[in-house]
Amino acid sequence: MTVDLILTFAIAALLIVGAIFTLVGAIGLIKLPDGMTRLHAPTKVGTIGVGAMLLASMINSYVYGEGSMHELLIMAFLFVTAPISANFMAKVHIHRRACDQPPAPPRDDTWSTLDTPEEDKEHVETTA
Amino acid sequence: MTLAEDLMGYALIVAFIITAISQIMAMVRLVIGPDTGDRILALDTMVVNAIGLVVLLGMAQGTRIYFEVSLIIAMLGFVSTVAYARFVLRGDIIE
Amino acid sequence: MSHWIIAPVLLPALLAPFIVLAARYHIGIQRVLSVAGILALITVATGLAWQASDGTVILYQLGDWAAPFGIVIVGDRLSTMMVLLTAVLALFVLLYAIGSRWDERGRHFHALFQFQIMGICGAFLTGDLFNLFVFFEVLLIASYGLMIHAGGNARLRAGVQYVLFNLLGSTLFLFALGAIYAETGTLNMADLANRAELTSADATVGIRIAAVLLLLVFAIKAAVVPLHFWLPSSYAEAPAPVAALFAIMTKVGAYAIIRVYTMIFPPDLEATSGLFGLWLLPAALVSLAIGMIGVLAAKKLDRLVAFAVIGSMGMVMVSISLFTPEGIAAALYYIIHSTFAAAALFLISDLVRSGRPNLHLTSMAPVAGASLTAGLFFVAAIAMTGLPPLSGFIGKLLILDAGFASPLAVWVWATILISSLISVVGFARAGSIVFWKAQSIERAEDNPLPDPPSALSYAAVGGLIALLVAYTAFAGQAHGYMTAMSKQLFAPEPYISTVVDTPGKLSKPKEGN
Amino acid sequence: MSRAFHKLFPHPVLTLILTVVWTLLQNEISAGMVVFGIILGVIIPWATSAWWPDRPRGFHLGKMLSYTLIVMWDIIVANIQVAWIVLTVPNSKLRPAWVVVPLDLRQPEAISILAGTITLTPGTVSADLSDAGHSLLVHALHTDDPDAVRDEIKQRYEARLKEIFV
Amino acid sequence: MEFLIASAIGILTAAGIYLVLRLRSFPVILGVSLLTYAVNIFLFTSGRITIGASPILQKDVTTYSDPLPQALVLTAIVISFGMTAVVVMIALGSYLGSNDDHVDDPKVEPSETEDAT
Amino acid sequence: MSLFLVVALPFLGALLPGLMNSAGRQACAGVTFTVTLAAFIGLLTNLPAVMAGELVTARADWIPTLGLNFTLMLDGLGFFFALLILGIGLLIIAYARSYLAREDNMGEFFTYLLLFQGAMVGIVMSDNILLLLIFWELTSLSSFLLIGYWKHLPAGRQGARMALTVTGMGGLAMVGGMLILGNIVGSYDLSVILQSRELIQDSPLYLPALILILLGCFTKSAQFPFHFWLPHAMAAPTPVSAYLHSATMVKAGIFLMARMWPVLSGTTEWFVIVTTAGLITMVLGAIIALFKHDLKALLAFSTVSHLGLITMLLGTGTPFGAMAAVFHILNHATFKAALFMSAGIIDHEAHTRDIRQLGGLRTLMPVTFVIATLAALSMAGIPLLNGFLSKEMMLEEANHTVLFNTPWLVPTLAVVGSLFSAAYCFRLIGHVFFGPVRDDYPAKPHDPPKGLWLPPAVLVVLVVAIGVAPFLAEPFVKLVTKSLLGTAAEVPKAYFKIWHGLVPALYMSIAAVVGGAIVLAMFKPLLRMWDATPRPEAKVIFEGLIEAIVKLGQSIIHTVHNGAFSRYAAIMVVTVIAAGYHAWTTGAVGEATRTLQPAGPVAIAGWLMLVAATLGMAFLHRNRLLSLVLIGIVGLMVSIGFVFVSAPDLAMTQITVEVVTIILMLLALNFLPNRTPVESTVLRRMRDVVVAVTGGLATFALAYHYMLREAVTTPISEFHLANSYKGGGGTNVVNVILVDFRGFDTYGEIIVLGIAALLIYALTETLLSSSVRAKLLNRKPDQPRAGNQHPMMMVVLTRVMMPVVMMVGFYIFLRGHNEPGGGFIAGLIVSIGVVMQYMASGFSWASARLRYPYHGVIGAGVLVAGLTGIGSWFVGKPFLTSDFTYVRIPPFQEFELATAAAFDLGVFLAVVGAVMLSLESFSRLARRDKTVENEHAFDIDPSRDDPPEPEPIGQKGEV
Ligand code: NA
Ligand code: NA
Repeated sequence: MTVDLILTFAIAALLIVGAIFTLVGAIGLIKLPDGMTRLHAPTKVGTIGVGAMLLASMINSYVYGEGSMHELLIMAFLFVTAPISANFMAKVHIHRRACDQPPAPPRDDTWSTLDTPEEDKEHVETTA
Repeated sequence: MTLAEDLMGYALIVAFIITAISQIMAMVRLVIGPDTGDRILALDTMVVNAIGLVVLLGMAQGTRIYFEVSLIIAMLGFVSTVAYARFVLRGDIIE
Repeated sequence: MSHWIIAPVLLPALLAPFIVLAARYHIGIQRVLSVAGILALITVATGLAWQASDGTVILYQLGDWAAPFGIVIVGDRLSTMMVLLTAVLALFVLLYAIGSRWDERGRHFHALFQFQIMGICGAFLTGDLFNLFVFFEVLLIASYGLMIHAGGNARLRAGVQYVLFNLLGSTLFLFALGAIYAETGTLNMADLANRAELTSADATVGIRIAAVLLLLVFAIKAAVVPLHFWLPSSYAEAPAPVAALFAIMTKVGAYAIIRVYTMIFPPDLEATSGLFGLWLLPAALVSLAIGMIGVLAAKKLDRLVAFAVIGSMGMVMVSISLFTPEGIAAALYYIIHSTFAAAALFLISDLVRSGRPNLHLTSMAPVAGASLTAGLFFVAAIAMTGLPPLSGFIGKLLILDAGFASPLAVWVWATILISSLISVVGFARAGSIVFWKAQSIERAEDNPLPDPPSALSYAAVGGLIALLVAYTAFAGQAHGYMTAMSKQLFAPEPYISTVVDTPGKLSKPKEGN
Repeated sequence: MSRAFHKLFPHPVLTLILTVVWTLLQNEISAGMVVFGIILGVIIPWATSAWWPDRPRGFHLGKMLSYTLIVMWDIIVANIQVAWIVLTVPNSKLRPAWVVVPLDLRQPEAISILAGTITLTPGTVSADLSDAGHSLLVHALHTDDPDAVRDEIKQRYEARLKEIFV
Repeated sequence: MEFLIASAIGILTAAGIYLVLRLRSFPVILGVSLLTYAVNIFLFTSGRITIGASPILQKDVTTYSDPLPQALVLTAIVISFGMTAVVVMIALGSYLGSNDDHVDDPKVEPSETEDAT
Repeated sequence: MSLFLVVALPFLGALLPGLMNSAGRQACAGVTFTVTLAAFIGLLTNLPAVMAGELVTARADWIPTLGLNFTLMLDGLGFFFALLILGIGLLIIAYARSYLAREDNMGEFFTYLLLFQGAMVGIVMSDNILLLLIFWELTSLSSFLLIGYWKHLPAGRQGARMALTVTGMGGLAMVGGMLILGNIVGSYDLSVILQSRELIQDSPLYLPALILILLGCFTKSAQFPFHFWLPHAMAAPTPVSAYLHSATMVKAGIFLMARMWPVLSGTTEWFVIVTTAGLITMVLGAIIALFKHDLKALLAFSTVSHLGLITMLLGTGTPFGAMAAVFHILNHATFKAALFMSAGIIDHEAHTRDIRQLGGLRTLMPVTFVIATLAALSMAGIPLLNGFLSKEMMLEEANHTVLFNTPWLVPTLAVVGSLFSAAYCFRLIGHVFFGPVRDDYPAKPHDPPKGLWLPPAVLVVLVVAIGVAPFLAEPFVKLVTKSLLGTAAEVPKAYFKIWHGLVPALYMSIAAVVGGAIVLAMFKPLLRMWDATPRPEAKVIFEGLIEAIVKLGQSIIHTVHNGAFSRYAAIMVVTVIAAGYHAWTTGAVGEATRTLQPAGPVAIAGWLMLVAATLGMAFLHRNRLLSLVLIGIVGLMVSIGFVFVSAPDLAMTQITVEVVTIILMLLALNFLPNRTPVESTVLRRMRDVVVAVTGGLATFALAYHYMLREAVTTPISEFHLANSYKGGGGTNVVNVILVDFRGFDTYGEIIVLGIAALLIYALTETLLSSSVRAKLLNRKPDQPRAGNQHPMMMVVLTRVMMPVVMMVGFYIFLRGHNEPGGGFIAGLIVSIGVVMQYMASGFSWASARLRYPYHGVIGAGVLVAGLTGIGSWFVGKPFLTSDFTYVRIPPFQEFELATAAAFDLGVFLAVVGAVMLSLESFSRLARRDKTVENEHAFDIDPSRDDPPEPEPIGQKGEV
């Protein structure tokens, strides 16, 4: 009984925390000055916000239902995929020159995104 | 118990509202851009937040049948983010 | 349990994937399978038409679920005749496609062809409105594939418009179905007929809008002006055998209008009265006029035929719009005639095309087989323009006769007769340029004589013409049957009770109603 | 024997992951479900093994678990930090920086985990790999000392990963 | 709630129609997609709106949302997916052949017919 | 001989000449002659019955429901015309055998001729006016072929089309007239109609019927103002002119007027219209004929004039007029056919028909001279020849006819017409045969072989015989007149005599002949006046009119069908809205019966985003990638909305379809321009906005209307909810509907998907085998490209994720029957898993490792679904009947085995196959020439390029 009570409080807390993190992620998305910095807020803060909500839901299912760990799977998905998404978006920024030019790598020639293959170097603007 | 439940109910409403506001803010970023990368990021954020919304809905309605929806959004949101990014990077998303 | 009534759908539906699976690299096997399938279909369809000819309503409850809960297939005089018509047309078109080697000019012709037949047969047989939508989509998407078969810029561009227009049409269909379900809570046509009568007189808007949207959907398919714009380019640009097969597609729209507006929303239904009396007949008359003026104005032979199709659909729709037993019987007679005539004309224009770089209405040196082609064109043109002695004339007489009772009789008669004249002038003009004037042109030395079309091609066209002649000779029997069919349509109670009262799995008669 | 085993279980870890996923999906732990999960865990990697040709040779599962715990803790801390930066540091005071991390790791799987870890933890996002894979480009949201960030990454995560992937 | 849904249908339709009336295949196809959304929602609403009552049978539950429109919409979604794929492909084929993605036919007069004399 | 056979013989015989073309010209002509002779004899066998006043009939049902039957009858009138048709036909066939040149296709000619002959015989023997119409139009068609017989000559083609157009028009008008007549009387049988004089003439529809029928008659018989086509039909070979345009076809109109005379004549309308048209035609034709230099043109206009004469006689509505008409028909047929054949002989021998190049042929062609002169004098109305007799009767009748209350009008015009008629006859004789022999004939003229002069000679014998002994023709003419008059009137008592005494008609006749001679004497100055007079050239006007109509038609058609899809779509939208609005305003709206549900903040926020994204699409659509992102949002929001309104299956389907669609769109956008330029004017955009907003309001209103009201009765889904578990074995009712209650829809749906994929594949193949292939191979990217095509981290993640995704797919598939999910969603999920692999490692690498024949997968899926459905046949149940059972196999828990699952497996396979085949096709288009097939899954692999060194560098901390 008390465990359930505590867990219910925990659910409420997790919901609020998750929501706040989500909001902070969104604020960062609006507020931060350029593409690369904006990338930090939602990919991390936002993800953890949803993670907290998922946790709340999981606990909720144990308190009010049969209980399930499905949410773990979703969380796993989110956490595994978030870095790759972030990586791709960073590559987009680098490729579109939407951020400061990164310093050259110490041992290699350049960063892979900037290493356009020879046959792709020229392009034509298709006139619509 | 009722206090806790009430609290949870309020928390749920607050979470709903905050997540909705976050969505709208992300939508604003999506529209103003300025670069494609920002838009993809905004979309990705919205997808992740959408999972939160579905989870909250499931809690609010006391049902678990929305779990697969969240799972699929999580899986496929990633694929579409990658697809958009690949398009900007290479034009051809399957090469 | 007899399963024959579903064979027209299942036979092609199983044959097509089998062709894709087993014979996708062997055109010879594909041809044999395809022709065999159509021959089997003709046999089955003949049997079904025979079975339905005495007024029997053949009911097939898919999944053993009774209507309106499950989907039913219903064969009555009308639907079995349309299936038979489809099958017979398909045979000649297929033979032509093989004879002219059109089927080799792209991939998956035969599979798409079979799927197309499946869609058309399904649309004729289904007793469920949403299922009708599904079959519309099947026949449409197969038609997209067939229409752009063999590619080419003009064809693809026309294809884009064709597909887009039909996507809008499909969207409208879904709006109509949503309205139908929202208003009546059912999708089965027979059940709908019962429920449409439940509408209270002080809340008719819902059912009226549903009915009118549905009518517009079918009017698009039937190419009624101003919803006909999809037709000219797509039929003109489609490969000839495909365009010939498409001759039946506009009839699907006509069929659906006949079915729905005699059974579900009959002319005497209070709730939907005055819905389209004001504009459907005028629209049909304008279609007729536009089609025949298009025949006169066309600058290409294939486009000329496409406009003739619009005109002939105008004729059909004029007759349907009368919504009298005589009008529907005349329309049904005309439907068969115009299907064969249009198909023959499309194939003939391809015969012409085989000796020329294009189908512009200009004279080019005659080629081998030109006089035979000219003869076929002459006969088909007579049929299409409604000159005696072929079925077109009889159809015209029937429609004029039926139109006598209409309040717009003067308009009906004037439009039919004048547009008939215009089309005569148009066809005479085109034939004169393409066939006669060509006689005065010498073939250039460096321009070798192309091979004449194959005997199979001619046989296919000749077969269609022979059908027209036979249809004329047996016009009495045919029209007698159409009259019986029309009677059955205007007295739909046996149809409705067969569909709704036959029990199925977990349901007793009348349960749930 | 070993070759037959490898043929049957091309990726034992993957089989394990799949079995766990299956159990999570089913939301109940019964013998039947686990057996079914294992069957799927064998069949699916086997059916798709052509797409994962060079599986990592050595892998310390235990060390991986402890690494995971560390990272999870870091994630929580990192998020509070970033949230704080977002909410309190004005844009004019924000000092984002590129950090170049030279890599000692060689296995693709290891590098990927490192990159993922970097993204999920304090104020950093792994942005790109150099054209021969010797360096990782990392973006830091707010730092005065990029070198410190680099050293932190190498000590805290890369070193551990080198132990996991032998 | 009903107002929100109905107005969403209306706005999707309006935007869809506007895009369908554009001149290039790409926006037109997107317009058709928007119309598809609109009609799918419309079709869905033909079973009326029920919140928190999925059509999954459960013990002791008597209220369910209407499952039939859901099944219909599902079919419609799948079909329009196939249609979209097809129209995208045909539009692409048309563009590749002519380097022109106009939906309308080019304004070149087809060669004149000759005098029928 | 049965009337059927008489009519059928020419039609059946028409096959023979065409088939015997290779047997030679003689055979062709011979068989044609034989066939005609057989019909002729067959006709004569009915003579006794006809003479006895019997009505010979033959009847066979054709379309009894319409009242169109093969009903033939033969009375005196019909016999008379049939005799002319077949008798003159025999002569024409003999003549044509000699006339046609070696290079002319004889078989074709005689085929057309026999068709025409059969149609004519059909007209005069029809006892059913619809049947008559058919034969009527057949004469137009066969004459079209005959006039255009020399296809290489523009004049032939033009003349043929003009004749077809004018007579076709008349024919169509007559269709209308006949149908009205039939509807007045209640029967299309002529014998019935002929008994219904009062009924018809009292009907309010009498006038329209009369006008329409007369239109048919006048066009066919070249009556003013439709006379202009006949001279141009002279482009036909002379036998055709002689046959069609003197003896037969042009008489069809006359025949019909005669046939309908008992029921249509006798009214003021009939009298005024018919008499006036006839008079004008008679005078005008005669005047024009005088000034024609072409022999055949002269004869053609003389024919016009004489047909006018006959028409005028029929128009008077008196029995005497009718009898005179019959007599003149007979006489005109004899002398005019003889004249045409003579003209043909002259053309054939002198190689010209131009009167100005002729003259003096009297001595060179004596036989022709005698024939032509006798015939022409008869036409001029010279006594002792048959033309004189009927012309006298005409003048007599004219004398008694008062038109427009002006007693002198008809007689005066009749004399003027006769005067000019005499004048051109004299001109023909004088200018062709008399005068000096010339030395500049195009060819040396001499009398033709027997084959050419014998047929006209036979006719001239008749001309003289009747002229000298009119009593020979009298019984026959009276017999015909009797049947013409029917019960309407008695045959007049008048006797056929050369000398009637000094009656006014005689003075008029003398005046005409003398006047004609005087006019010819003044021919040169008159010709100068004629040439100086501006007058409309009918052909130019007609051609101009047709061209104008064609141009008008083209401008209508090409303006309306301008190929602008955007306009077509706008018209469609407006039409739908208008029709819907009409339905709305004419119906009763009714009370709202449902209460509204509250909308929470989340719903409003979701609505806001959906609306923002939707409007964003409209405003920002020019940036195509952005619009794709926005439509992603729309899809996401709609999916969330579906969750919100309790439709998890829909939400899942929507989101998966969304992702695959976006992938497809991105694949396509790779080739398409990335931006849409601004092209339409502000005005146009405003128009589009108006249309769009109206459409939006309409759908809003519609949706709102239905949502606020209940259905008229319980929806059928009650049954589905109640029986889903009991009868379908599943708790997810949506899924049970999809795979069981309405499995047939789903079956169609996967076929749609399968076809879509096949189509995409087929088009790809077509494109790659066309010129597009080279373009694609050398394509330059349309945007800057980044390096690193296959990023390592993505590949690594995919290798773990893809199996997991597949497992999730499998899970979704299995549970679909009871929980949200099912074969379709599972198929899409698995496809997306594979696509992830393709996106990560590239198409060529991934498909080289694991190549599924996706065609086969589609085929298998559709077949599995279909065969599952057929499976139920073996237990005697209909297609797609489901069954299920619960099975227990340790260590598994009890689980359900349902046939619906097998069906769902088919769905799954079809979906996977379709999606993958489509994506594969798109990817194949993107292969460029310079694309190197990647050997490795990812570009940068430190472990491969730079194997770990034995001594790790820079190692710190714990190891
Ligand atoms: Na980080
Ligand atoms: Na592009």
